[in-house]
Amino acid sequence: MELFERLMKLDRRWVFLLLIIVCVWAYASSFSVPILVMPEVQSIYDKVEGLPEGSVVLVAIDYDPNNLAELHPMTYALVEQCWRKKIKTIFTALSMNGPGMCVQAIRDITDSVSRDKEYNGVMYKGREVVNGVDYCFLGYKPYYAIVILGMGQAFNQPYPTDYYGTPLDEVPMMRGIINYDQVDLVVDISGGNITDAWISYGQGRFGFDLALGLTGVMTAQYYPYLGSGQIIGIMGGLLGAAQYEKLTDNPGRAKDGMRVQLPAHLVIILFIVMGNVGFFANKWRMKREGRA
Amino acid sequence: MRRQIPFGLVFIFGIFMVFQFFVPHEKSEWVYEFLLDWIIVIGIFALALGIWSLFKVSVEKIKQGKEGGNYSYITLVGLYMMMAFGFTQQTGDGWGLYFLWIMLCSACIVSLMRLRASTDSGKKRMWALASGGLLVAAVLVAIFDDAWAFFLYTPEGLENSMFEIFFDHIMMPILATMFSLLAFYIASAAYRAFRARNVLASLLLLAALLVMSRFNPFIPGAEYVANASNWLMNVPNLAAQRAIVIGIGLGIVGTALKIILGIERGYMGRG
Amino acid sequence: MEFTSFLWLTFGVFVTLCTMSFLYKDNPFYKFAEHLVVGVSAGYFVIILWHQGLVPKLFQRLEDGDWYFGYLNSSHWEYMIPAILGCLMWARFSKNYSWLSRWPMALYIGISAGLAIPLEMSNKVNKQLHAMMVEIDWANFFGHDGFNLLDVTSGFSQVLIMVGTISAIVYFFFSKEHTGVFGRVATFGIWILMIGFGASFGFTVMARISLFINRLQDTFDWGGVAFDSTNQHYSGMFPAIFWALILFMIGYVVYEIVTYLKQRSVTTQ
Amino acid sequence: MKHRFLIVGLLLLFGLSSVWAQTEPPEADSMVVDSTELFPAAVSDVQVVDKPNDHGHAVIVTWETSADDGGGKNNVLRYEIFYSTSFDGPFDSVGAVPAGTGEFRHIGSKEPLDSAFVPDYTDLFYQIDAVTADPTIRTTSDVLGPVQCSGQWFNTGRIPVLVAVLIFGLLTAFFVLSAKRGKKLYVRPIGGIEAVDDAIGRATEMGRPILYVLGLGSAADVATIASFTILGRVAKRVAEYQTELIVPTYDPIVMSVAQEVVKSSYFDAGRPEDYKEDCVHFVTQSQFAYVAAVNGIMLRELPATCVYMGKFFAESLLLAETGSLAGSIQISGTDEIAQIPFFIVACDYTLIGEELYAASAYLGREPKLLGSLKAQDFAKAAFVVLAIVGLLAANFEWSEFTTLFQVID
Repeated sequence: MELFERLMKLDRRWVFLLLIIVCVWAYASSFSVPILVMPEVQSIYDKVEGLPEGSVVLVAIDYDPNNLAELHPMTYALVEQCWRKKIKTIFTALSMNGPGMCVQAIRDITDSVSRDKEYNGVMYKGREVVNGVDYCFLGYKPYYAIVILGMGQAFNQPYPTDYYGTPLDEVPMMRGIINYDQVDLVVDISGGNITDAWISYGQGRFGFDLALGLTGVMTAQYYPYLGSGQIIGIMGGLLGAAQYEKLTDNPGRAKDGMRVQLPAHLVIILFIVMGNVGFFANKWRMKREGRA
Repeated sequence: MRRQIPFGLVFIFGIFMVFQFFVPHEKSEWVYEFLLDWIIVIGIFALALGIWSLFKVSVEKIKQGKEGGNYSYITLVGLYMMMAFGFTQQTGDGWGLYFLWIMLCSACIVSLMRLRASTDSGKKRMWALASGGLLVAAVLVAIFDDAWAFFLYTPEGLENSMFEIFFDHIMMPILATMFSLLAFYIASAAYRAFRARNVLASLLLLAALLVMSRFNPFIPGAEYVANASNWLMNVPNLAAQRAIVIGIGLGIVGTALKIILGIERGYMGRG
Repeated sequence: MEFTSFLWLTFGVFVTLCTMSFLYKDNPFYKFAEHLVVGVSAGYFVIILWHQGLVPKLFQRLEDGDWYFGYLNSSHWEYMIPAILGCLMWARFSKNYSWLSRWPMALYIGISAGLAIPLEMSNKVNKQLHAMMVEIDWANFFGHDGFNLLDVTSGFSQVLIMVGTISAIVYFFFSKEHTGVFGRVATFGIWILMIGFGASFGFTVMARISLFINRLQDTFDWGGVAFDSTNQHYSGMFPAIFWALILFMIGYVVYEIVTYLKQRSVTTQ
Repeated sequence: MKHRFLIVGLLLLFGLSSVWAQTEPPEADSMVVDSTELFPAAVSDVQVVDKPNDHGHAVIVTWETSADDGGGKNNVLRYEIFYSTSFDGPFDSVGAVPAGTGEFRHIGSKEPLDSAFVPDYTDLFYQIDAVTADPTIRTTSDVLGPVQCSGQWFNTGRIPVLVAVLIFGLLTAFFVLSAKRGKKLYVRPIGGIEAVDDAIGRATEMGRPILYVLGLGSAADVATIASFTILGRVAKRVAEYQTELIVPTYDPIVMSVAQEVVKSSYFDAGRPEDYKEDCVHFVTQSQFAYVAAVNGIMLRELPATCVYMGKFFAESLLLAETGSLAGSIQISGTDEIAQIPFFIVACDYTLIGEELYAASAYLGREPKLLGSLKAQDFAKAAFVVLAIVGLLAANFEWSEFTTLFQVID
């Protein structure tokens, strides 16, 4: 019986100690946690996975450094999946600090794709990703709503040149790609209200397939669009990013984060359960003693 | 009189601000912006009172010989250094006697604190002499050293490399770590308080448990749990928040009305 | 990375650990970090408020005037008023005139109370009232695809939000005891409140743990720098300092354990 | 006769030539159409009005979208809006809106030196271009205007707020006056408020201090002002019991006001000699540095009671958990919704949202202060009734009713 009382009145420093140990251990080790994939993330993956070689995906990098922790992993997993499958990508950045994020992502992913790697049991040879052939980065332009609409007419209308200054007509991969009609999927990875413009001006007017990657706090308010079919999927926060990393079999920072999050949550739940077990056992004993 | 004039001011300016909200005209807007500037300026002038209070309390701790009173030196030297960095910047490539100056001033601050904290007159005299001497030395260094200069009205000091280092490597790590202690406190609070004592506590507990398990793949019906937690955040949580917001809004308006009309006077001293 | 930068980085890790030690108990290291950060942050805000508040709001406005005219020849002479009011705050330094400081305080409170009334009424009452007048989605009352009560946009959820809000408002009534039907509605209201609070508590856990992960990341990065031999300024001092801090930490932990064991043996005797 | 043939021949020739001319122009025409086809139809029905309910310097331009926007040639991409202070120009571009939009708000700067300055009481002229994917292919509308913009003295969009404030103010005044006349106002007991007095008593018994935290709000936050009243009450009891009071503050103005409040409470309790100014002191204006200091105070002074009233942010849980570690009874109240769950979990008593304001009225122990509580109850009842009626109105498509409550900024 003393045990149950102890369960109830444990010094909180044991909670701290266990939590620290679990977090540091989970952070430093390299095991992977099972991640439950939600249908709204699976649908994005299925869409990309179903695209044939040479298809075009537009990735809109609309976030800045303060949302990097949650959103960068989504970009990394998604773009790497595309490039491994030789799907061409067009990048846009409609938030002020987006280009920096995009350049960093392109550099890192190019580096990663140049090595041989196995995903989901399929071996991919490392290859050189070439600017202008495998991807085209259009850069930043202000007035995002107008840019989104403009690209519906022709990409070279808002963007006469790409980010590096090459006229768009001279970029090899943009030959034959005029507007959204030639794009198979648009993924908006965003930490702000540019998402609304992609939904209403972009998807609403041109009817392309749109998927969203959002920060954790934003996620809840975009579920209605999923219900109405305006978007094909949502990746929400670190959780969504980790799910996508799991689907693409490309563990990155989000899975690292979840590796800490899950055991930490479990520790907290464990302590709550312990406290309640102690509480009920104690109550039961008191009742019994009171009767006796 | 001493009490009536302040209440009169509260009434006049309060009423003006209430009606200003409905008058979009440029003139009313100008007064509005001007009054907001008053608030900012008054607040910054009052900061001198705050710093004085911090100084007094720190010295008091040393004077009383309280355990850990000596840590107060760290506080005041840290405060002084940050302010000194923020008002100075190097003018050439080198720093000259800058660090000597900082040290002299810090020593001066310490001896000033000792001066206020000591009680017997012999020691008082000694510390007064010491702080006076250090002050003179510091002023001399400041006058004759050309490697750096004071910038009171232009923000060069914000780019002082020492100012940045103190911010990046002292302030930020401690503040961020303080914030991150929440990870542990949220766990211990949950452990301590989430007991199913009664219906209300059980509801709190169950809702929290459900939301915390929203990405836990080990429990049965994991997908259902994820949907349910999404629903909890969007339906009951929204209802609760909306009800509280409305109550708070009316509470604020009611309290503010009482303040303006002079019914509520508890915030103003007497005598 | 240069050696001095690494030293500062190490100092950052050191104060991180000092602050962390508060989890165990109040100790000299925490006191050091606490007193340091109080001073440094107070100084930081003095500087920020000076350069970004006082200078643009007051000095720059008055700079075209002359101090010996009391700045009355400045084009913004009216800014002498807040300056004078600010100086009145300093009357608090004196015992006899401290009542003068009530004038600026009264202005401060009067202006902000007046500001709050229409603004809060508009944002927290009028707009919420209008937001509650929604058209309920009767066609999809039980969810959009078949029977699914957990659909956030279903008519059922909309009705529940409405009912929940109203019963929670009823809970906050001060004029009536919570009895009878009124009491039952209020009870439902507090249920909704508690579920909402529980959910938002549970939702926050993840963000808070992320904060700790960030601190871990910084500490591990510091370790990385200490052993990064590709660094052009790298020298044997880097790992030496790393190990010095680690050993110091371990030493302190051992010291704490020993004192704890000693104390325990004293109390058990 | 000869001439007749000639005339007929000429006529024939003329006729033929006209036929030939008629067949020829279609070709030329089709070429012209080819290039005019690129040009979209101009916008129609343009109207320019001064933007209502503002400080001036703004104009609203509305138009019927071009026939080639969303129909016809469907080649309009955006509309670009130009303005000038004279009919003949030159016209400056002031912005663009995506196709499908029929309104542009030209909101200028009020600073005369700003490049975006739009003068009041001056004739302004506007032009709208329907622009296609190729920016050189665009159709300009006629020059519109003149229009003059000016500031208004009343914002009609905010009438619902004015009505609400006036009604609420009258209700408050009515209840305060009736309380003054001696009418008893019933207010049900509120858990956390009752606890305050007990907690002070406990601190006295234990000989330990009371810690009062006013939160991170400035004196401009009504929550902080409400907290001052509660502080006054607490300080008075503290003075009566001769317990120690510690009030670390975050804001210098809050510190000054709190010093006045505590001082006058000691006067009221008849113990002005016990008042020490330093019991209310300033710490720092940095959120977590403040928390670090207050946490230190808690573990060193071990207060018997911690009271948290005012505005709190992420530090709420840090304070409350350390307080419980120090073994204090904790009473909290905040109007910061996101922090209420943490206080509920970690404190012994929590005033939820508006209960904080109720507490300041309730603890003042003056009947007239309770008047505003009654007014709040009436307003809440009205709110519930209006919300239900409004919901029904919205569902039975009685939009006149719901728009009555709409606030337009």
